[in-house]
Amino acid sequence: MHSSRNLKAVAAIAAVGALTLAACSGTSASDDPSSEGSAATGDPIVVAALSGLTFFPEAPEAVQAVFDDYNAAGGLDGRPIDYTVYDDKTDPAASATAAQDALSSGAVALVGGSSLLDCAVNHTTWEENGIVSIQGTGVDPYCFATPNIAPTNTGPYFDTFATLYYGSEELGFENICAIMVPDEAAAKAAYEQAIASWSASTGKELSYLDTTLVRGQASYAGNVSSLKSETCDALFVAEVGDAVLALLGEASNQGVDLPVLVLTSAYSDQFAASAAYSSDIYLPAEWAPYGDMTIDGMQDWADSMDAHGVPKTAFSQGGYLAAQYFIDILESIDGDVTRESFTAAAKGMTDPIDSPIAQAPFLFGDADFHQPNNTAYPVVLRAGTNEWESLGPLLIGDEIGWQYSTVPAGT
Amino acid sequence: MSLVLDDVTVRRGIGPVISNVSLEVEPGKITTLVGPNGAGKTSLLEAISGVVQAAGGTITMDGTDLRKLSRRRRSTAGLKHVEQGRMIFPSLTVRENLKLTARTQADFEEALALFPELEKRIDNATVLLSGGEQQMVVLARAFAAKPRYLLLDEMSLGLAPVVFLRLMPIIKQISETGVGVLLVEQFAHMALGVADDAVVVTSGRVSYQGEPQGLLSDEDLLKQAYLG
Amino acid sequence: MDILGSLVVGLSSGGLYAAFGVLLVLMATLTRVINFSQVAVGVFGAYLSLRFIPLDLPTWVIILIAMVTAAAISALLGWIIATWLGESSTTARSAVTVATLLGLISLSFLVFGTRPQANPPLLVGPLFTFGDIAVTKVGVLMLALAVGIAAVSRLLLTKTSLGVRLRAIADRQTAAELLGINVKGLQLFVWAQTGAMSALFISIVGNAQAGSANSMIVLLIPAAAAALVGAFTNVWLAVAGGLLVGALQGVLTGFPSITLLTDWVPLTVIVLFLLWNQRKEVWDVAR
Amino acid sequence: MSLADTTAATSSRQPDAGSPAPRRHGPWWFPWAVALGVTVLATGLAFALPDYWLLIATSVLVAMMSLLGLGIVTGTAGMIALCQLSFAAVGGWVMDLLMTQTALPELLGGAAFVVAMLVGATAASLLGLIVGLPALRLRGVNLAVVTLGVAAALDMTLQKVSFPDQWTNERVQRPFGIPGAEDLSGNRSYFLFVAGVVIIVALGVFYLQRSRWGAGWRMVAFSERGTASTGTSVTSAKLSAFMVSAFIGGIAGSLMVGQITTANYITFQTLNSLGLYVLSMAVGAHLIEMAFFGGILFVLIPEILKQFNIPLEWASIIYAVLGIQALTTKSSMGNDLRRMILAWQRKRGLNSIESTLVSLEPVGAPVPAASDNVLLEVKDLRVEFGAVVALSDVTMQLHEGEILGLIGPNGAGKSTFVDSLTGFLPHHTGSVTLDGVELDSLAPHKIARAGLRRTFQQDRVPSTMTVGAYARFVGGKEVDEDLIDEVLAFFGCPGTQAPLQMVDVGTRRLIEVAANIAAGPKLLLLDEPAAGLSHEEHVAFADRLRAVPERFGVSLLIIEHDLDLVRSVCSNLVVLNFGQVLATGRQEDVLANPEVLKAYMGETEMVS
Repeated sequence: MHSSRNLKAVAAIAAVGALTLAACSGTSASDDPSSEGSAATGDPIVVAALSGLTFFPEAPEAVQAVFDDYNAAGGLDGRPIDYTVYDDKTDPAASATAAQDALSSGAVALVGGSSLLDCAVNHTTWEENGIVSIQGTGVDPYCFATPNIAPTNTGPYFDTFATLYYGSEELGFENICAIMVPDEAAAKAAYEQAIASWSASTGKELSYLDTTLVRGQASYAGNVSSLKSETCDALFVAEVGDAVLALLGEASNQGVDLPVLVLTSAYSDQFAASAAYSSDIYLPAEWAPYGDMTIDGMQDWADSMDAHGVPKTAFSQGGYLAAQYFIDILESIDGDVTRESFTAAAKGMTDPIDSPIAQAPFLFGDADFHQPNNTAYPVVLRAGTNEWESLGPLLIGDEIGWQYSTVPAGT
Repeated sequence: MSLVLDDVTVRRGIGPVISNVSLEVEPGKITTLVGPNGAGKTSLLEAISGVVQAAGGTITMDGTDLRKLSRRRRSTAGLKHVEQGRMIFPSLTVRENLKLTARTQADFEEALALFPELEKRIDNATVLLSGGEQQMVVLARAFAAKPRYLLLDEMSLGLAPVVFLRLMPIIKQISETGVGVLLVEQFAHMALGVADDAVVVTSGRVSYQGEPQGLLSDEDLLKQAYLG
Repeated sequence: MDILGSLVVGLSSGGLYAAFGVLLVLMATLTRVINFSQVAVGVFGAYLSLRFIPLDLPTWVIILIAMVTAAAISALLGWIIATWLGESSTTARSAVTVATLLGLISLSFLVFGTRPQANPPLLVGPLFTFGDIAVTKVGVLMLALAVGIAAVSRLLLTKTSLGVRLRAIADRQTAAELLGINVKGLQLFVWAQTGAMSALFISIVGNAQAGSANSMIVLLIPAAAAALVGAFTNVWLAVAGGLLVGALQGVLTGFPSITLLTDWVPLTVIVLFLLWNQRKEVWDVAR
Repeated sequence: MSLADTTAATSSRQPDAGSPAPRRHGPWWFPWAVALGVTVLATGLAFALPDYWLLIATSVLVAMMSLLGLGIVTGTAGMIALCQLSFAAVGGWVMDLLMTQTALPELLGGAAFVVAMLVGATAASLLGLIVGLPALRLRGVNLAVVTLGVAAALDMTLQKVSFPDQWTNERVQRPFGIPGAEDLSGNRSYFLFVAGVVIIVALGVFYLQRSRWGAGWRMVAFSERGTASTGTSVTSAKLSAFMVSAFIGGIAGSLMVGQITTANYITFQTLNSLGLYVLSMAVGAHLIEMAFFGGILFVLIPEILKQFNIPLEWASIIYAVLGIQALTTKSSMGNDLRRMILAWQRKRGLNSIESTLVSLEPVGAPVPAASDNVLLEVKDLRVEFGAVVALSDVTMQLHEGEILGLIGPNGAGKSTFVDSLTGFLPHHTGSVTLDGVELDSLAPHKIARAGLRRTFQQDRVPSTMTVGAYARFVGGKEVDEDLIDEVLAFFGCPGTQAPLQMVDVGTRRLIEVAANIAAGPKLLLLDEPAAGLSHEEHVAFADRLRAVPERFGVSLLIIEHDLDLVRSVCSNLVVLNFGQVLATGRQEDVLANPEVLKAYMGETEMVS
């Protein structure tokens, strides 16, 4: 058992008033000398990430997998990448502290982070300290609206746009009713902008919008019952997986069987296995569907994940891509690898990195905001099944009228 | 074969309330314990039944070391403590109170036979009974368990003497079935009247031990013991 | 929405609150504990049982595993409280369950992760509908369970010798112990029973209401509110309280303009009800 | 205070004349010296700590602040409060609003943060008041359920409204121009600012704990009846605990927001409040140094786990285990520590605390005579418990200046009589007037304020206070400190500095009597005051009691079993039997009444 050992450690260290404890040092990625003769052993290149480890462990795990392979193959001219993930506990204070921790570790960049609030809390810190972040999965609106952060994923706001677009244009739903959790003011504004963008593109309006949801609601009975008196032919739900399940459970109980449009956060095997809903559930995958090995690059990703025991999910796709992009930019640097030189290389990028997995080329560049990925691949969970099915075709934001939002906040 | 206390000390808070008390309760006999209020009589009974832990000395019941047993084990071993203040279970009926301890129907009927007046109230919640009836329930309930030793604490508390007088012969009757009774009482004369042995405790120590007649005939001794 | 309609909506989730409310009342009266872990043990047991689904066991075996697990955790908690806090105040005894709630939530994150649990509900769909109003199967079953448990416990408490002993303990614990009643054993029995019932409830509602460890707190609050309506002593008022909380929640979502007040209304109503119901001055100890 | 001091103070017949004033608060400079030391230490740390550990240290201080507030409700006043971070959220929210949505920063410049923080804390204390209001009726653990409901409801409200900085995407300005979180030099200054606030609040808590309010909280935790009987409303004691706790929580919330300069509901989630509560139980957060230690644990345990790459959820599990351990052993780290220190002091002989009552020279006052003025008039008092009539038609009088004895066999209704007189049994019929004032419908604390006080059979003296703090609390706001010293000395009680934890139960009851006399009621009811005293102490106690009406102007009603005591102090007696007045009159007459002896002893033969 870990616990007793931990307790002893805690007791011992706390007892001596451990503020004097040596400054923190992240555990370095262990090199694996047994794999290949040319394993990197030089001066490590320090890379960090902030992540709500409890909620999204796979993204940083996938990054680590890529870096392990890279180091085993010799790293950057013999220099290995030393990768540390800082848990932000999905808590703003912890996130701010973790940001300082990451900075003081001497990281040249942040790669594959996945946190619910890291961008909102720390984007000014990144700007102030001249470091860039290739976010694995960005969630809060600041991930898509600030100069030093470029996520590999599309984010919930484009997702909202894409899933509504697919619903109204491809599936032909005329009366989409929406239930969403607004979270914070900034996120609420971003969702509203996404819906406005959809209206501008398609000329359609939501038939009904319920934004009274909160995280961790005890019951959705009232929300579902209010919905029932509205005219709807599809239901859009903006919530995380477990809440979507609970809401759909309540909907089933009250005899609602509308087709459902959800966001990519529901895109997992667990969700598919747990859903017991009597109509189809559609969502826009942020990358190539994780089960589809026919797409270029997917087999490499799957092999890498399997070799390192990382679950093959959408989140590990994001982490994998972030690491790949990082290495690409890293290798483009002439001269010393430092925070400054990496940031300069990222911001100075002119040629996008092609990625079939992301289905959109990645470009950091010197913009005020970054949303390199604006594609969605529609998938569906058919009623009575428990496996996601790829639908396609690929939706590309620029082609279907997606309007980027630059200022996330403001009501 | 008896309930033997040897050199028992009981502490409450910081100081001892019972110091080095030794006494013996024999089966079929009534030992009456008198003494002024605050002398520690109740604490002594509680130490025997395990409500409090004795700080020193030995307590044995028919050779079994009671101090090693939990209060429930002491009870199931045949020691029943009837606490001060009519510890009825208010929500239980008279029948339920007796059934709580009676293992057989015969035990139940035998206990009820002690107080035939309870029969007409058998299905009433005990909280609705008069004080005297409640005390009868408590005594009958203890008897229904077929105890070997019975500790009775201030049965007379809040009862009219005439009611208490009604209880005395019953206690005698119970002891005659072979039960050893340790009776703590403030109504000294009545209690000593049925006693086989008498013990006086003052300020936590035994100040008299012997024949109840000896105590009854010595008014000064009794008054001293009684009024402190 | 009309009164009947809102009551029906309230039934949908209120049945579950009522059922947990009844458990909380039984715990409070029979073991002198306001059990803040009541929902948590059920959720934990139900989640653990999901691990056995790959073995292709029949559903009832899975539920049985959930119930046994929850009963064991609950009994362990009861044992800790009975052993070290046997004579302590209700407050001190209940405080331990706050700590266990915290521990169970964290443990659940560690053991089961935070993804939605593959916890399919046992019952799905409406029992019958009229117009837009649907009477849900799960709501009716939960209400039936709440009433059933209230009624069965009442029967058990009045008609069986076990029940008489339980009531005796509830009345006067020390006196019961002095009569040789196995106080600790019987209290553990109550703990185990309510734990098992919690797991049963969670298995029935599945992830329709308990999709993540968060539900350990999220469901506890309306259930505790329901029990509070019964002042932690009256099971029937707790059933009514559960339906009241469910109905208020349901009805208030129909008024988006007061969305900020919605979350406060049930709490306020209950506190006001209690202030009225307990208007007699009560002192902390008898004397 | 040493034994020598105690004896010096108590052996004097007239302690007010010339005896040195005993120390009351310990050295006055002690808290200030500690504060100064901590300030120096904090300044040193601010410059010595690496950047990262500086942030950690700031978090420790902020967590400490939350625990300090929580400790007042949970540790001092003994309630379960599960919404401490709700108070923090309200404080932080209001501060955030003022700082980002109003002109306050322009108006006040660098001081705006401090002003906004205080306004926020005041708003939080208003929420504390509202949360505490159910305490009017809901006692014990029911209140915990309400606090949990508040935490959950506020959680949801915060999600809906967001923190104001998010409305306009603006950061909160730190105080006095300290740069924001992104700038490392800013963190250094902000740490110092937080340390300053914590020191000020800790000093405030230190003095509050020693004030009347603090004493009230301790009393409430120990016994609600005991509190009411001192003339302090139980409700206001609880409300003030909640309000102060919420105020400090509100400051903690502002400091949290200032630390990251933006805020989010997640920081203030219910789960985190549960964690804080459990931790406060584990460490004993009512003690200031323990709140600090708790702050260290709250931040450091996750830090250590991080170093070992152990999931942070283990931190909550560790808190839970520590909490259960503390709760099941009915102690906390802080209490264990204090106990160890006291035991060590006792071993060194620094704390030998016992009553010196018997060594006092007898006063030799006669049994006081009653005046003609009727002080207490009881008419047809009747109390029923269900079907049982506990008191029926009790009518009696007590005259000013006398010591009246109320006697009767066990269970005669004496304690019921005292309870109904002092307001603890509001459902009686009949009338009670004290000096012409009707007492029947008054709450216990109002009756105490009207001049009718009581002591209890059971120990109602909380062991968590010093003798002086207790006596000052019982004595009331206007009590004269010299009078307290005088009365304590008069009854041979330990000095005001002695911790009650070190005082035996018998002496505690003497202190209870002395403190109630110092409070200067018109009439004091003593419920079996001599129980637990030795024979010698009885005699000395009786000697002192006889002098009380004359010397302190307090009439006495004594409920006592011990007839020796009654004989030696009472001029008149009232005998109760089966809830009725059996006899009343002069002591000699009553005791000679055969009916009385018969009732008292159950036998007529006893008359001799």
